[in-house]
Amino acid sequence: MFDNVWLIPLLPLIGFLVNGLFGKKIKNEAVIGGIGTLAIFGSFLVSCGILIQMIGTSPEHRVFEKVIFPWIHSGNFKADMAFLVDPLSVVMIMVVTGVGSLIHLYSIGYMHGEEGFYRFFAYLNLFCMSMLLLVLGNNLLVMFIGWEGVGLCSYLLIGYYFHKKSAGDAAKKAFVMNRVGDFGFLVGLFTLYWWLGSNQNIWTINFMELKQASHLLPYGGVVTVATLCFFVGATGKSAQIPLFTWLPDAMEGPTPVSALIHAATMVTAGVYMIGRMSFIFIKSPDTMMVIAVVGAATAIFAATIGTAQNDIKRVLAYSTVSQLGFMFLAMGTGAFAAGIFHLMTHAFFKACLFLGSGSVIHAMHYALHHAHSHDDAQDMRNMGGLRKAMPITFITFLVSTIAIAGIPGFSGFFSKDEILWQAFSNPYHGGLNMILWGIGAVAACFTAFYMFRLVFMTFYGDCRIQPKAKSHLHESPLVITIPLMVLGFLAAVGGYIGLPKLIGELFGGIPNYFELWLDPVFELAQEYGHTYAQVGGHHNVALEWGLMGGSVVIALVGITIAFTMYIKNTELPGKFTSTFPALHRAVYNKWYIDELYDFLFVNPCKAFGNFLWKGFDVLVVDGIVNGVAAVVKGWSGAFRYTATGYVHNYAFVMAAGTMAILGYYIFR
Amino acid sequence: MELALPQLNFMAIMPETVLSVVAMALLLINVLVKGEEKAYLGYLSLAGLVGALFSIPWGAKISGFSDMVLQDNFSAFFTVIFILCAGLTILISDGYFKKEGCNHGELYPLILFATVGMMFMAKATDLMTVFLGLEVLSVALYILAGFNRANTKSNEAGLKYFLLGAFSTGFLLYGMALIYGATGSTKIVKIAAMAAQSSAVMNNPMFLAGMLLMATGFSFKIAAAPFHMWTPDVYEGAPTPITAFMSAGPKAAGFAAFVRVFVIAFPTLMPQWSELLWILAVLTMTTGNIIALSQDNIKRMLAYSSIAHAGYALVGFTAHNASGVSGIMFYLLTYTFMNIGAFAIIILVGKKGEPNNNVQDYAGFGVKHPVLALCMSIFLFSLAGIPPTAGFIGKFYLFAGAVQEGYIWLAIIGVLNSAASVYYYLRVMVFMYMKSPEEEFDWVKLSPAIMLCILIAVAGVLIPGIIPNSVLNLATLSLP
Amino acid sequence: MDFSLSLITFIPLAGVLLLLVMPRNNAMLRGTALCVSLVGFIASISLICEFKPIADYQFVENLPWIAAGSFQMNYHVGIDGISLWLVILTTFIMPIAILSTWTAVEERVKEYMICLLLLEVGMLGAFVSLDLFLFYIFWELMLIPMYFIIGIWGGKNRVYAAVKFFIYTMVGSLLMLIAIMYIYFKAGAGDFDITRFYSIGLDPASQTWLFLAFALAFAIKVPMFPLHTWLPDAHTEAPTAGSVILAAVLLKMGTYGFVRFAMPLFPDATARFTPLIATLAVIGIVYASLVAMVQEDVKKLVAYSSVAHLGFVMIGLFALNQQGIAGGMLQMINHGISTGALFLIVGFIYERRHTRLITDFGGLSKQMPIFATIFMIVTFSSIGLPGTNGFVGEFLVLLGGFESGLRTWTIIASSGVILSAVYMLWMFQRVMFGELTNPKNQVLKDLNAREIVIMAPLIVMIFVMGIYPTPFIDKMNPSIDRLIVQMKQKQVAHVVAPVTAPGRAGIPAGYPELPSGHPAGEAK
Amino acid sequence: MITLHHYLILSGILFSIGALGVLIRRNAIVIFMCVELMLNAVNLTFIAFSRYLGNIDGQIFVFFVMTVAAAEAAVGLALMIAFYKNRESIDVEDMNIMKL
Amino acid sequence: MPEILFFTLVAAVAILSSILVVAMRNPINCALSLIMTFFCLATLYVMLDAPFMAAVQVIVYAGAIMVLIVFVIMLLNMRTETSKNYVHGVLVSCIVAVLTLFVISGFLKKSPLTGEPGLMTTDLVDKVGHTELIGRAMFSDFLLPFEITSILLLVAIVGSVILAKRKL
Repeated sequence: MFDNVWLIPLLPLIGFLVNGLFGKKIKNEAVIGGIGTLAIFGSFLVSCGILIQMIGTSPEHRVFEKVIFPWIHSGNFKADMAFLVDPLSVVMIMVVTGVGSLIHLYSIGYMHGEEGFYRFFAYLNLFCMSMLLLVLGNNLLVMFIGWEGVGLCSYLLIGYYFHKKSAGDAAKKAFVMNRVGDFGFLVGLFTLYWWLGSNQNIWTINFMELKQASHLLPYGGVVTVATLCFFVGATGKSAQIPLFTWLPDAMEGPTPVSALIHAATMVTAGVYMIGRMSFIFIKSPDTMMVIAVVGAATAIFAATIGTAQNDIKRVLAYSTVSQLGFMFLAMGTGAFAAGIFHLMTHAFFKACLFLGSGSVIHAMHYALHHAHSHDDAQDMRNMGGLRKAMPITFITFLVSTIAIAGIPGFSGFFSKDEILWQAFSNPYHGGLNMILWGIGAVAACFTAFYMFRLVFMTFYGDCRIQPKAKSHLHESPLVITIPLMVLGFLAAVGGYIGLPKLIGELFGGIPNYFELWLDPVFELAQEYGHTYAQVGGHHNVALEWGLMGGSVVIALVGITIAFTMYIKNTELPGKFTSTFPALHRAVYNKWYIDELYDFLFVNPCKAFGNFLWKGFDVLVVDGIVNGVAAVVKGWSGAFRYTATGYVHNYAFVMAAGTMAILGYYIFR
Repeated sequence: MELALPQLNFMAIMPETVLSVVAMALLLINVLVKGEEKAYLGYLSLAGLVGALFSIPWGAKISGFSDMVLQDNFSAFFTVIFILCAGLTILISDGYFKKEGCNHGELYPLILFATVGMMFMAKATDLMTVFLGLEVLSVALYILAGFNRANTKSNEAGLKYFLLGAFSTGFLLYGMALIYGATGSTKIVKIAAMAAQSSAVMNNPMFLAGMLLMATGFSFKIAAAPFHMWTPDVYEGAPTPITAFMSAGPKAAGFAAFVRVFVIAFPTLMPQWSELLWILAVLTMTTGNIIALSQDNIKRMLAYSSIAHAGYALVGFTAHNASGVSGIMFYLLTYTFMNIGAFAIIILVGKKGEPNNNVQDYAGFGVKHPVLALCMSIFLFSLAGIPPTAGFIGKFYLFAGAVQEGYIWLAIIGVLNSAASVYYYLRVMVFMYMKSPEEEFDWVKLSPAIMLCILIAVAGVLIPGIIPNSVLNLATLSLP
Repeated sequence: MDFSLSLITFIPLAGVLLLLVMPRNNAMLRGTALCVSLVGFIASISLICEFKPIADYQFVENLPWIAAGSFQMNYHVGIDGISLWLVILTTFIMPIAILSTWTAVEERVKEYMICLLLLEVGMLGAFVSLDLFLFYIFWELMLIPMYFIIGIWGGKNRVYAAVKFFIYTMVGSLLMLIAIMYIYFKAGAGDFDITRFYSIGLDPASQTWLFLAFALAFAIKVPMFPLHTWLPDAHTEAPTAGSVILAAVLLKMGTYGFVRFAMPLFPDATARFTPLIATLAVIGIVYASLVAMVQEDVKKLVAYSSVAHLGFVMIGLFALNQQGIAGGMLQMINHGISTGALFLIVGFIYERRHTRLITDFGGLSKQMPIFATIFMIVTFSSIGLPGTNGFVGEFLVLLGGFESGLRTWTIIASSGVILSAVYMLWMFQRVMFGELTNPKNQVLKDLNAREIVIMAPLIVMIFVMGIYPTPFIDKMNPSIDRLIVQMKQKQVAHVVAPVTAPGRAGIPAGYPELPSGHPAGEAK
Repeated sequence: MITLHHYLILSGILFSIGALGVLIRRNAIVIFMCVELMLNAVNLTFIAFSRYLGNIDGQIFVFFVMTVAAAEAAVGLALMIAFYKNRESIDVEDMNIMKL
Repeated sequence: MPEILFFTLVAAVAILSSILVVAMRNPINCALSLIMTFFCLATLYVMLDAPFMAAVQVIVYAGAIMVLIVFVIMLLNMRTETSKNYVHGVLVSCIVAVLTLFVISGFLKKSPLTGEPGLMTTDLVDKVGHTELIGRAMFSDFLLPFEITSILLLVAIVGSVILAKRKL
């Protein structure tokens, strides 16, 4: 089965080509959707096959490389189109193809009747292909194709409603910010390649070769530079501070896109990348710290913004940013497996949440449309009490919300708790650990709060929809609800494959399968880490239990506050707003980060560009060119007056010239 | 006392003899030919030119008339240039002078006599022959410039040329006198020998001054700055075929005499005249090109351009090595083709009295007469020195000669000038091709003669531009 | 002797002669020109097939041409891996260019086609010449038809642009001519064969001047930063085919000149001027990107983007290692394809709307989906998205630059990948996205069959080169190796210090110094 | 004793005066006469050299110069007449249709 | 001594009359002054042992050429140049002329006679006769220039006819 790994990206590619080239002719939505969905579902099946085969092989042999064709060979630089199958990539392909298939299926219903239906599926398939390349690539360059490919698809899909200016803006912003990250990625790649090559004569960007050569890398120094650059790449792709602002805007895309790209898969690419190169990242304690701090900061920062948003998708978007922050916190504290674990669970529940919100929006849109209302179908202030009209959506949504809030028993709890615990206990950052944990915990509290705020505003309370539209509200069709149900289920139980050791021991020593599974991948990184950080300094069972309990309490506190504010005492939010207007405004406007960026980068760039063009290029550079021409022409105009037309003038010049020559040579 | 005739060697002046005889015969025949049929005189003179061409004894070194002349390849090469120049001029003359209403039969003998003068200049090995050849040429040219005597411009051109020419003759003669005084001879070989033998001659200021004064005299003839001032006025005013003739032939003759006299008679003063020529070359190129930039009258523009070209040729002369001098020869030959070709087109475009010789009058010529415009473009590109035309090869040799001798800056100034010159050549093409036509150009009538001229000129520009080997080799073999 | 190169070079000339005698029947003229260019392309394909991936020059023809006085010029042509692809690029672009103005040029079609074919002769000749003099002839020969193409069939300000183009290029190339003469005399008696010039050891001082003269000519053509202002004018005013050829091939003359002549002839000077060139290239990248960003005219924007792209090429070439030069070479071809395609695209909409102002458009995607798709692919190719051709070249350039002494420059240059996305996407958004408000745009027709046929090969190439660049790189590698070896051998003094290893001193204080052994190994 | 230099200086003076005349006079005929003066100065130089060198060539040269002067006079005066016919003047300051 | 006095006198007259050529307002007066100069020069030629040249000077120059000039002056009927005799910028021209004089005399003063001495001594001239010497030279060594001169004169004749004949 390993040998067939090439099928995994190929199938979506075929889907893309078929839909992209012939979709317009096919017209039949079922066929188009079917092709798209089957393509990715085929990949899913292959992935399953690989997973099964891998389970069957011994952990040491769970690495498989497959070269498809040589890509760029130039001198000592060699990058093949080649795939790497190892436990980490298997996890990723499972998530991508699995969640992807569901979202494809969902899209058939959601995108029904949209203009450019085929286009959507083509893009979606293209995205899946890119994402699969990203996770399967056996070298940095193939990863980079995927890396930029997903960026492209993200661009295309965000700009799906291209006639809306906001969509175009958002798409462009997403791509450009990703490009900033890609710039970092490239520089990181160059640094690594160059350093290893010129110092150790190992010219490679192949992950496995890098892994073998990683012991030659120093701790810190150049590795810090390289990894920081890579991390810049990760912040771009995974919407971390400072490059996070594109993700909320990316909600301009259709909701399945948000679910697939901006929640489940693409945005986690940064996390995956760090995981993939954990053995390098760990060699730079400074980078690890930066990652952890940025992750934590993003987690809390986005969470605060999420509390004040009214657009249902934007809340989820900030939630995503925040959750990604958690993942980075995990990576930064050396909890690689936990990070990946959270990545997976997050894919489940966040995809479910997005799809649920999509279902809601779908219904709202339908209803509002039929009521000829121009209310915003995504604004939670226009919703309320939807749980009756949309039970399945509601339940799945709720399950996912509970999962994300970190209520024990649901997937989010296991992963998030693991992260928080490791942030607290892992030895890499000394005293900072406590702070990181604290921030994470507060962010978790906020998460619970805004997620339940969302649920309460949307599904509970009074129905704020116009009465006329109300009657048109109904549950979404099966094609939409089936994915919801599957994802809801996964959100609920998906966490059990990664039971914390502590809990596993309660149930008779069930190991943390997930960590075990990824162990071969992260083993080396841990070893490197332990060379400079003492293990188990804080390890304390009681403490772990305590912290676990604490995080549950924190989640509950968040939920309670949300309950208080949005169910029990609905005036509270208003009061709160009027008490701290500045704070609310700031939070509501995302801390004015977009404005800050405009002020700091965008506007100066445009102004500078304008200056360079009109003030420098045209005036100075071209001015010199034209100036020279003008001077020559000017001289020409002046000199032509030497030809006065008078013979005696001419004779004078001749005589004077002769005398000058004679005088010069005779008397010099 | 016996009158001892020296070895005469008529072979040495064979082409001149042929041409003189034909010219004199034409003067007689002219009486018999009616006004409309003067073209026959042209054909006859062409025949004479062809005869002269075939009477050139190639490869021989014949000195005759007590070393007054030397028939060698150098003079043969230049003779070819003069004959071509005269022939092409005659081809474009008939139509023009008919249009202007002054197709007097004397035109052809005068052109032939001028050619004879040039030939003598090219083969002169005695200052006296140089002087007399130059005067035959000049006097004929004064007449030709003022040939269209009903036209004030032509009058003015003739008179101006005459006054300034006579003035410059004074300087040239004075120089010759001083050389004579310093060396006791007017034979260039003797002059060189004297200078080489005796340091007294070499150190005599008179010798140096004579050389310099002769240089100014020749500079006038080849229109080198600052002795170029007559050129634009005379070129503009003279009848166009004569302008074509003047810009190519006499310039070549001037260079022929200049080069031969200076290279053979004054090798000892080489540092001085080389330096002088350096300065003259720079001045000439720059003045010519700069002023040409702002000219509207195309004849005047080509006059300045011809000044500039004299400057380029002076670059080769400054170097006066094999590449440089053969470059001069090649360049002057091809310059004859391109310049007369260009003037042929100007003649075609010109109306009676030449009221429309401005660049602006060429607007849309390329649309109405694509073939003629193409030819004009070829000539102009060649003048600008752009491959694959002969103008480029010529310039290459000239500048390469300079580079070879280490005159890098001279070559650089030369090419920069060349780049600037592109502007005004392109300007003509801008009007021909890139402006919409305002006139129908229905007066443009192609006669077989002018067609032949243009055809020869195009061939003479393109063939040496693409396969310059034979011409270049000939030039190399013909070094003085 | 194999005359295939001459054949390919002069097929268009035969076409010119054919066109000259044909009647003024536009359809016939166009068809003939297209056929001729296609024949040329097909003939050039045979070069790829027969080209052996070795360092030597192949298909060499060396015939005496001019031998007079102290000079000996030969008709010496041949190609190696460096020029092979540029030749192919030229023959590949020509039919496309001819097709592109099928309907746009209605006046003086005969002259137009003749100009195009003559231009092809010049370009091919310049790429295949192994004799400096011959090269110079072709190099200048290109100017003439291009001048006419811009000047006659161009836009409003065409005369200014054409003259500026001509004289600007001329100034540089004439100084190069002087330098050519100088080298020739330095080399002693012989011919103008570049391989002969490669082996003469010039002293560093004269190398400096000669390099400057060559570099000026080539830098103007590239164009490099302060010498670029002719380009926006020329591009904007030229008809579509002119812009396409200008961007696709003519600019490559400059970079090709560097890699074929300026660098191997003057290795010391190259080393000495590498920082300067790299600085200018980097300035070019950033500067042109910023200027491109604020352009209001689509064509001007693309023109400035060319400056930026060629900046990458220059960085790559002067990195002077396998990756850099290969990247530079690839980037040349890529730029030819993608920027050529961009100009075609601009041409399409210009033909429809007779405006190129970005503000006149908006929302075209809705009206012209095929156009939108193609435009998008090309845009992303221009941005250098992996999977498209633009990426491979750009990546190798940056990689090569990073490996060489130009690290700092490369890092700054890398920011070009961000800026290119900014200006291209912003333009794309403003043209293609948004509401279709302008009523004139609401009646636009999508691409017709001819236009799709024009774009199809370009699109195919964008992907082929992006996904499978190996054959391209493989064929050029031996030649690049030879070039590098040749230069390194001759470089006496490196001004740019060789890569210095930072060593292991990068570990921050406070962490224990570690043995370099594999920690895992020690643990076991 | 009259030396060569007496003659040479005299001819130099005459040459300069002739040149001055060319430069400052307006009448074309007078200008031409001044040119003749210059030529005569040269002639004097030639003959002086010839005498002091004992070489006849210089005198022959003078002979030819005179012939040339005659020929130039004929042609020049004819040109002036033609010009006068058209313009009713032979003032050189009127000869400026063509300039710049 | 008397020789030098005579020379000085003739030279002074020559210079004076040549200045008059430049200075006189009436072209006829100029012409007459010029003729005066020519006579002075002829005198000097005699002093230089070149009687034949002196004769030719008088006959050809003063006789033929100057008569032609005077004739043309009469023909064109320009008795006086009415208001302006001189062109603009006389002063600068004078400076150049003075400079010319200065330069010429500057190098002439320093120039010895370095030419190869010939055989034509005063004795020979006295013995053979100047005219015969000239004639022999002219028709032997200088035959070609002589012939060219004939062409020149022919050209001049044709040209004068072409340019000045009333009707062609």
